[in-house]
Amino acid sequence: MPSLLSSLLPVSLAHYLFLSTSLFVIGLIGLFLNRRHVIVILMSVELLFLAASMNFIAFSAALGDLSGQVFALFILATAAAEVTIGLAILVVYYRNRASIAIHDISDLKG
Amino acid sequence: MGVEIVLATSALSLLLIGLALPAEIATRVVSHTAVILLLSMVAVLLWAQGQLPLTFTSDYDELTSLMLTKHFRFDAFALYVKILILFASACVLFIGLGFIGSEPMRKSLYRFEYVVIILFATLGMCLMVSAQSLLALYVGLELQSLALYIAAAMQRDNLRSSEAGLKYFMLGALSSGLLLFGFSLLYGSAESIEFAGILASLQSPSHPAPTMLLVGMVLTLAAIAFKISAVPFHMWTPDVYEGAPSSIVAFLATASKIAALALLMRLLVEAFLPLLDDWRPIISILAIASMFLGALATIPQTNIKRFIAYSAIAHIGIILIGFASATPDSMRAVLFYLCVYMTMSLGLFAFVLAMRSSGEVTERIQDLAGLAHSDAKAALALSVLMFSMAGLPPFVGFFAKFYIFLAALRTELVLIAVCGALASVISAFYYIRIVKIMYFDEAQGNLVLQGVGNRWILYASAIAVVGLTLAPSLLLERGEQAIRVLFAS
Amino acid sequence: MPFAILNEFSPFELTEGVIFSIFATIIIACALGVITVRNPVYAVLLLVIAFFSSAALFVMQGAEFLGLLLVIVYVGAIAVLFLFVVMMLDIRFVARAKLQRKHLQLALLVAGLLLFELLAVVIIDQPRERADNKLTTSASQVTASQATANQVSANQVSSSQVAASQVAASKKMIAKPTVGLVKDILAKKIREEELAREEAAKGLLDNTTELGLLVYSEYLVIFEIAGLLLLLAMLGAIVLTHRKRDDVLRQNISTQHTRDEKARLVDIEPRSGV
Amino acid sequence: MDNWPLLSTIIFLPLLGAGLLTLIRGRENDIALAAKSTALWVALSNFALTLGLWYSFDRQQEGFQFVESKSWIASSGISYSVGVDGLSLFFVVLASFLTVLCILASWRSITKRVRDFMAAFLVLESLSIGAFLALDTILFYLFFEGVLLPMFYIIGIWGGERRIYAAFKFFLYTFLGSVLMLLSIISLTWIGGTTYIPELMNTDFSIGLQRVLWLGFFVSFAVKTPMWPFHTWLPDAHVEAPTAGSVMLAGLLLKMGGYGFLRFCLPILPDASQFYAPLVFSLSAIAVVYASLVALVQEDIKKLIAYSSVAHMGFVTAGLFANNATALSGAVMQMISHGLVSAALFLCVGVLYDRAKTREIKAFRAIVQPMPAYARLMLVFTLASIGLPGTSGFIGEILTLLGVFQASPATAFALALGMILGAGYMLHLYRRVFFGPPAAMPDKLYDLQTRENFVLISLVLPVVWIGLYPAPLLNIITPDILPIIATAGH
Amino acid sequence: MIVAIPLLPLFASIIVGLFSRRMGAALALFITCLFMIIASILAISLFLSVALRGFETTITLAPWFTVGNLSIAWAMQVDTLSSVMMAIVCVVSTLVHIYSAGYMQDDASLPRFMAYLSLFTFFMLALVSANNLLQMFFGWEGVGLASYLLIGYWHHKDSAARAGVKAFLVNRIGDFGFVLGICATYKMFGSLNFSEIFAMVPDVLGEELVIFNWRFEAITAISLLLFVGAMGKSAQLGLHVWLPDAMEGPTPVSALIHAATMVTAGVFMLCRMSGLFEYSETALATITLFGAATAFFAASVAITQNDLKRVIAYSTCSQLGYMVLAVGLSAYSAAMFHLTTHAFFKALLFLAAGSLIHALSGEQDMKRMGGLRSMMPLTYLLFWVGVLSLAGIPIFSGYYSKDIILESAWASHTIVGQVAFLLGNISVFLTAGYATRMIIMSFHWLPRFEEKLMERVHESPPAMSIPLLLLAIGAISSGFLLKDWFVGEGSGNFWRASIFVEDYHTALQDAHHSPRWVEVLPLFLSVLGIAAGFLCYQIFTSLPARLARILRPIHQFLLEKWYFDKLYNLLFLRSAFSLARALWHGVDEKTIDALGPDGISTVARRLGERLRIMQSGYVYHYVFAILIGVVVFGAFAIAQRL
Repeated sequence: MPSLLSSLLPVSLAHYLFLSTSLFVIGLIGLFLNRRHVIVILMSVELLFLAASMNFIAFSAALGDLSGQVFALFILATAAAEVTIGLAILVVYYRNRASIAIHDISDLKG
Repeated sequence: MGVEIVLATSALSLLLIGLALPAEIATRVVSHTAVILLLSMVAVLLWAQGQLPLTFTSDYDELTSLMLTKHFRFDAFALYVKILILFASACVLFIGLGFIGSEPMRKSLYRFEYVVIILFATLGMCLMVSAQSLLALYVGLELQSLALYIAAAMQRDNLRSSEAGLKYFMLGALSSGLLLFGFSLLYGSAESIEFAGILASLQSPSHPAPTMLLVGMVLTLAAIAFKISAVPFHMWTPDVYEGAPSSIVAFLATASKIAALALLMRLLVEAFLPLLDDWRPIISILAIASMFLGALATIPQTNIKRFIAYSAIAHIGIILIGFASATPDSMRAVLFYLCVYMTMSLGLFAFVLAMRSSGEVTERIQDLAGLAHSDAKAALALSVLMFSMAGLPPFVGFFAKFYIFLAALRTELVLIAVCGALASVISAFYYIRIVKIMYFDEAQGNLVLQGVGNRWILYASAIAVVGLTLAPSLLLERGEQAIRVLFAS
Repeated sequence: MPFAILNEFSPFELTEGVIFSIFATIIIACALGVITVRNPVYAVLLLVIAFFSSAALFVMQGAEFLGLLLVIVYVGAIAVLFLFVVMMLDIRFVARAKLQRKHLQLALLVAGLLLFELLAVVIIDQPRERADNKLTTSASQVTASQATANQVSANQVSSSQVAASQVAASKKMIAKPTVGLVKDILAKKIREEELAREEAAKGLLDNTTELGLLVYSEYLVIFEIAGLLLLLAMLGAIVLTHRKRDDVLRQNISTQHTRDEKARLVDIEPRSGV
Repeated sequence: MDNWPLLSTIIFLPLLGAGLLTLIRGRENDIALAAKSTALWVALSNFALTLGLWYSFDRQQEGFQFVESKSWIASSGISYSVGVDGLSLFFVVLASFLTVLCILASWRSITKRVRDFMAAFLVLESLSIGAFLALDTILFYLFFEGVLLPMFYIIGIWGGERRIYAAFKFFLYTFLGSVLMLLSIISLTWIGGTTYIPELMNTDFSIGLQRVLWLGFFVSFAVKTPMWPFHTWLPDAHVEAPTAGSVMLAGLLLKMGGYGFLRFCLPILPDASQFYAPLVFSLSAIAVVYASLVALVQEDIKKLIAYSSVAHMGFVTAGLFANNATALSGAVMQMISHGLVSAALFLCVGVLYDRAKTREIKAFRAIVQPMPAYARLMLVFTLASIGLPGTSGFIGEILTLLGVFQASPATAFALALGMILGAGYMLHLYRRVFFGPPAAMPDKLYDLQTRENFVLISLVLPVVWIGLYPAPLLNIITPDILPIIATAGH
Repeated sequence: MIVAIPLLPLFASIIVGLFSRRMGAALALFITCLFMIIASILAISLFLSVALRGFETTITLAPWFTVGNLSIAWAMQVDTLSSVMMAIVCVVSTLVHIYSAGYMQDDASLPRFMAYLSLFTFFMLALVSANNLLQMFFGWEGVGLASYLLIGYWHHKDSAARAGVKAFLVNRIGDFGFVLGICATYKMFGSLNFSEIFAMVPDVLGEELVIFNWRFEAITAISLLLFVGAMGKSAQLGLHVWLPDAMEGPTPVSALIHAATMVTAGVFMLCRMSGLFEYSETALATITLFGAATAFFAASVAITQNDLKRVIAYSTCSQLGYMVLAVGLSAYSAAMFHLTTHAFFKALLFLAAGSLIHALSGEQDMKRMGGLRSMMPLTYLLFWVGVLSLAGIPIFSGYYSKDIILESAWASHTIVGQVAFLLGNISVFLTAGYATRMIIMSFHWLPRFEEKLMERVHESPPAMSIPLLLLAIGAISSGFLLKDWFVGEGSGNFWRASIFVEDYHTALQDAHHSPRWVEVLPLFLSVLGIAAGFLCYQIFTSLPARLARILRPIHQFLLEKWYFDKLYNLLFLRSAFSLARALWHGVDEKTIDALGPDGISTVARRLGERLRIMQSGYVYHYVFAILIGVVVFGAFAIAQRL
């Protein structure tokens, strides 16, 4: 217990890296493992972006250089743009296919 | 910086003009102005290339010049690639107009936003190419990708187009997620988001590059490999190429690929050159895998667009050989290859976009049967393109491959060169199979080429392919300056 | 006495560690929840919680502007957008397709490998990391007892050093006489900028103003491009999804204004209709 | 008129002719006739030019003559340089001569798309002549590869039933070989520093490097010659190609393989050629015996002659690597004589095919009754193919045998054995087709027309003339062989 | 003038050959016979000037080609050997030309036949007068070609066409040895001209020749190779199978080519190359053995044959055996002497048989002849001259030339010589036997052919009987006339340099004073043979049938020509064809094509198909691929660092 605790404190860069990496991996698994519908994919993409920006903030704090935070800011902006486009395409796809289950998206193959 | 500013303002103003004009003539007007604008920019840049070296004398005050030079570099290399991109998008718009006007596409595609989106994509590419920092690169890449996601799904009433758009979006988002995470690791270990900063941290003799930087680099390479559709990140290409509207596919296959490759070149040379023996094996594996998978998977294809997708993967394999040898003349060979590949693809797409069998837009290769009887000139032009794509000597495609192999052999990468040679034999098979269908088979369908513009582009590219063998030097010199600047930094 | 070690660390670090671990667990749990829960609405809600806690972490690290931005933009806009789409597309609760055992194992294996690789970055570099931290960054890293405030200031110090050196670099460029009206307005603005920079250099400004300073000086061009990006997103959404529904009565403001009242007056006998 | 670029005109005149053909307008059969006559005129003038070249070729001067050199891609030092010497002169003359004959031979047998056919032939001629005259490795590769295209079209469009399979097999087989050669050429030019062949000839490369480069060249030229294991494309290509196509295939394309050995492997990589000589000897020995045996049991005349070509080229490859003057000049003579003789044999088969629309030996018997003149000419060519003294075949074979015996008697034995088997299958063929009790042959077997007669007699004359008096050819070839022997000797 | 000798027949053949269609038979006959008569007059005068005045010269007509150190020219070497041969060839050829006028006058394409005859004569003269091995080889193959054309002249007869091909191929096997011999000489001596070769022989004596890494003594190897060539041409044992089948051709052809000239070319070459053969004992021994064996074999087979021309053919083969035997014993002049006499009486026999067959309008089987003694007395008488000369009865030429060979066999005092002497004498007996059997079966007894042929049987016309008479005179007189020149005391200065005999090979000189019984034995045996012939076929006609039944295996063995034909068919023809089919289908299609082009293309096609299916269309497969890519490359990068 004490060694665990001592490793917990103080909160250094490594902790944040652990967190963001695990978030990143969870996002990837979300993309890959689910068999349900596309929304989950969009959300896991959001998780990826979140992990990346968290990583940037952690490094920016560790290095004391603001450009990391600026980068995180722009990630936020592009993520927003990306989600709108994603959802727009999803809506169009839904109108054509009336279902967004992953399993149905396989017309184009071979 | 001029190009980007002009592009941005013109895109926005065209958007407004499109809204103002009545619907029927809006698209045609917007599209023609866009084409003229792009071509004039290409002319200016070509003239400017003559005036090099382009010293950026800052007649602005120091703050704005700081603003501009911190994240972007407008050197000869960026200029060379921009000329290609602008020319490609101009041609795509020109040959695409007829296509989006024809029947099934007219309802959803024939609108002025189509042109604006393509302009936005071109702007993204120009930014991407002249980026000097990770952030600029990312934003440019995102701008271009988003525009292309929209364009891919633009044919709203067609299920295949929306499925292509959806797939492209999902995988594109994943790749930009990878890219971002890679950039964060790069930033973390190199303490700076400029390529120069990364290079400086790598050159500092204190310790070998931290693994964080390596993994960051790997993730970035993976993302860019996705963009240029190298194996194993290529899976999206065949589906998107088949699903998306053909004019957009033309844009994807030429301009976007050139921009992504230029980006990879700048990244590898300006940022990661000291890590050469780390990324060379990765690029070589990518190259060999792409060559063979691309070549083999093209054989059973029956849809012309899917055929182009897989053969593009094979070409990427060959181009990556140039990257693997990573010497100034190999990069010059890559630039030359890009230029030649662009002309050939534009000619090919001009043909594909104009393919109509009994009025209907068709993508079946078998419809080409007996074209030599019905339309001898077009058949001849297409077979010239096919032979040049296969790399047969009397055409410029051969010289492109020749320089790549020359560079590879000069850096003792004999294995890859041999693989390249074998893959180009396999690829020769399906290229001449198309010639066989045109010349040897009896005519079944009544294939007709619609649109005079497309026919002119087809002939122009065929003549260019033949003409360039006589004087490839005029392309090579221009490439020379671009590379010297790139490696100088 | 398990808690004996507690007194080694200053109370401040203690609280920081506790807060971090709380939020970290929340984020991981919510993330896992997002990808596993069946009902999409729950997934969106879990996503929102994850964003909230990561915003908190951001603030803890001194990037409070971004933290708040995260809350507003992500939670406010994007999560709502998700909910909106989820509702609109009335997604039936498709039973999760039974995952074959083989697929699951394969996926977990790949995920584990990937996790290990990315974490390896931290493990392998850890010793070197600590070593060169000592060398490069300022003393603040060493004494664990520094308060968050001065950690923030540490950021400013180093960033201001960076900013200062850039300004100095730009000074070397020959300041040509500005030509024309636009130029001297700009010149005035630049003098204000220099004033702001001196304060930033002294590390007095808070995170938001510092960020603002930086964004509007070095990253201005990228900022505009981001603007274009959002415009493009909007354009895309319209192009893809907008449908002209003619069964809906629409206001046409311009015709409304230009209507001249006189021509419209019609006197109607009762019960006779026009 | 020494400043007139004679060689470039010889190369590009047919190309110009082909271009001219596309301008012809008018009704279907007018175009056909106009195309045929223009093609014939272009070919004849080109043939005259090559004769002029031969006439003004001065024997004393060693090395390359009529050299023209213009820089083409300055940055990588590639130049358009062409030149002729004793070795390549006769192949050029052969090329233009055979083109004239092909155009005449396919005057009536080709009916569909005549204009494209003539254009393809003129392009084929110009590319093959270019290959023989190129002095720049890249230019050589350009022409060497370029020849594949017109041939692919010729086999593919005007060929027999399995023409597509044969066209593909021919194209890809040769392309694979020559792509590996490209790699060797690239490393050769890069290490040697120049792409100009004469300079490459006197730069010496390390033994290890030579052996690797040599293999690249060997694969390509072995496929093209064809040497034993790489020969399976030849019978298919010949059976499916139209008559004129087989003539050009046998007359020209096979010579490029041998010429390639002569121009690249022997002078530039002499030690490697010495090192691999035993390998080439054994392959040639197998080729001669194997091909002659297989030819014995063929049912299709054209396939039989195709296998006989493999046997004859076995002589050539053995001669080339025997590294003495007699063998090398014998090999060159054998190539020239094989060019003439197999072209004649294919024309004869074409004559039969035009009449009876089949090439099965079983279908013909006692042809000598209805077609005595044809029987006589065919007899001369059969004897030339066997290498009977007094015909060009003999000169090639005896010189090669004399030379090869000095290098390796064992191979000479196999080659001599090939002479017996050669006589075996050719006379076996001749007897089954021409002799035997008179059968009720289809009446359409009328004797030779004036045009066919002219074509075949214009082939008989050189065959017999070279047989009786080869000195004018040998006096030109031998001086240029001595340097090759010299480089190998030191 | 000398050059005209070979060129005259060439011009005749070209003129007649080119215009054979438009020219009538008479004109063709006239031109060819006239040219041949002039040529033979010139040849005889040349022979006389060479023999009497010792005239010798070498005329080079035109250079053929020069490559490196090898320079070959068209030339005529005139010395005793070549002039003798030229004389024989011209004389016999002229007579055959004249004879053909009568024999072939009802043949449709006579001009073609005459052209071929003249062409043959030209090639023979070119061969004989060559001063280098290559021109000799030119004549050698030319003669082979002419014999192929003439044997297969009646190409509507399938057996004739096949016989022509067979003749050419077996000759070609002989040429295989000859060519390799030429190559070996070129390798050893650096030149192919006889004068240079014979000059350099002493300093090449010890040299070795390595073939298939076996070491051979150079001179022996060359001699044996050249001898293989001679075997092929002179139908020695092993390569003789073509001679009997060559009888398919018209009889004048058999007379000219398969009796007098072509078959003797081999013997001529051996004599010409005596300068080389003398230095190799083993070669001479083998030659003797082969000669003796051939003589015995041919004689034994001839007894059982029923076809008139085949009997004569085998007798030629046997006499050739004698000549080769003589060469083996380095009694070259004896061989030449027998060659000359044999030319006369064998041509006589053939032409007589020809007029017989002509009279019976094509009937060649002796069993269906008989009783012609009274109908064709002149032919019967001339036939006897031939038979007696063949059997070697004193005043006839055969006796002188054959006896000197047997005596030199005895005088050589070597084991090989003794064996040759023994076999030679047995063959003398057999020869006499089959000769008499032949004459009796065809002329004596009662006519066994159909009636309707009876009235058409008539004495041959003058065009045919005049040559017969001339040949008969030659057959009788050539013996004692030429004895002194060829083998007598005068032979030294007669042959001068054209034949080289090692001084320790004294077989020929000792032959003159060999013991009495050795000279008498052959005469005794031939008389005995003739008596046996009469006994078996004239008096006790049933005896041969009973003998055949008692010695059934031997008789069958001889009837089947020692099973050579069956053996060759099985050993070479069948195996060659089956091997060829195996190679074609087995190797070409099944292995090379299957592994090579077709194999690779099917593999590529299958791979392509499998890759196409991998593109499943499901997004999670794509994501999985990307993950795999990232993981692999990540591991790769990290591995570098560990």
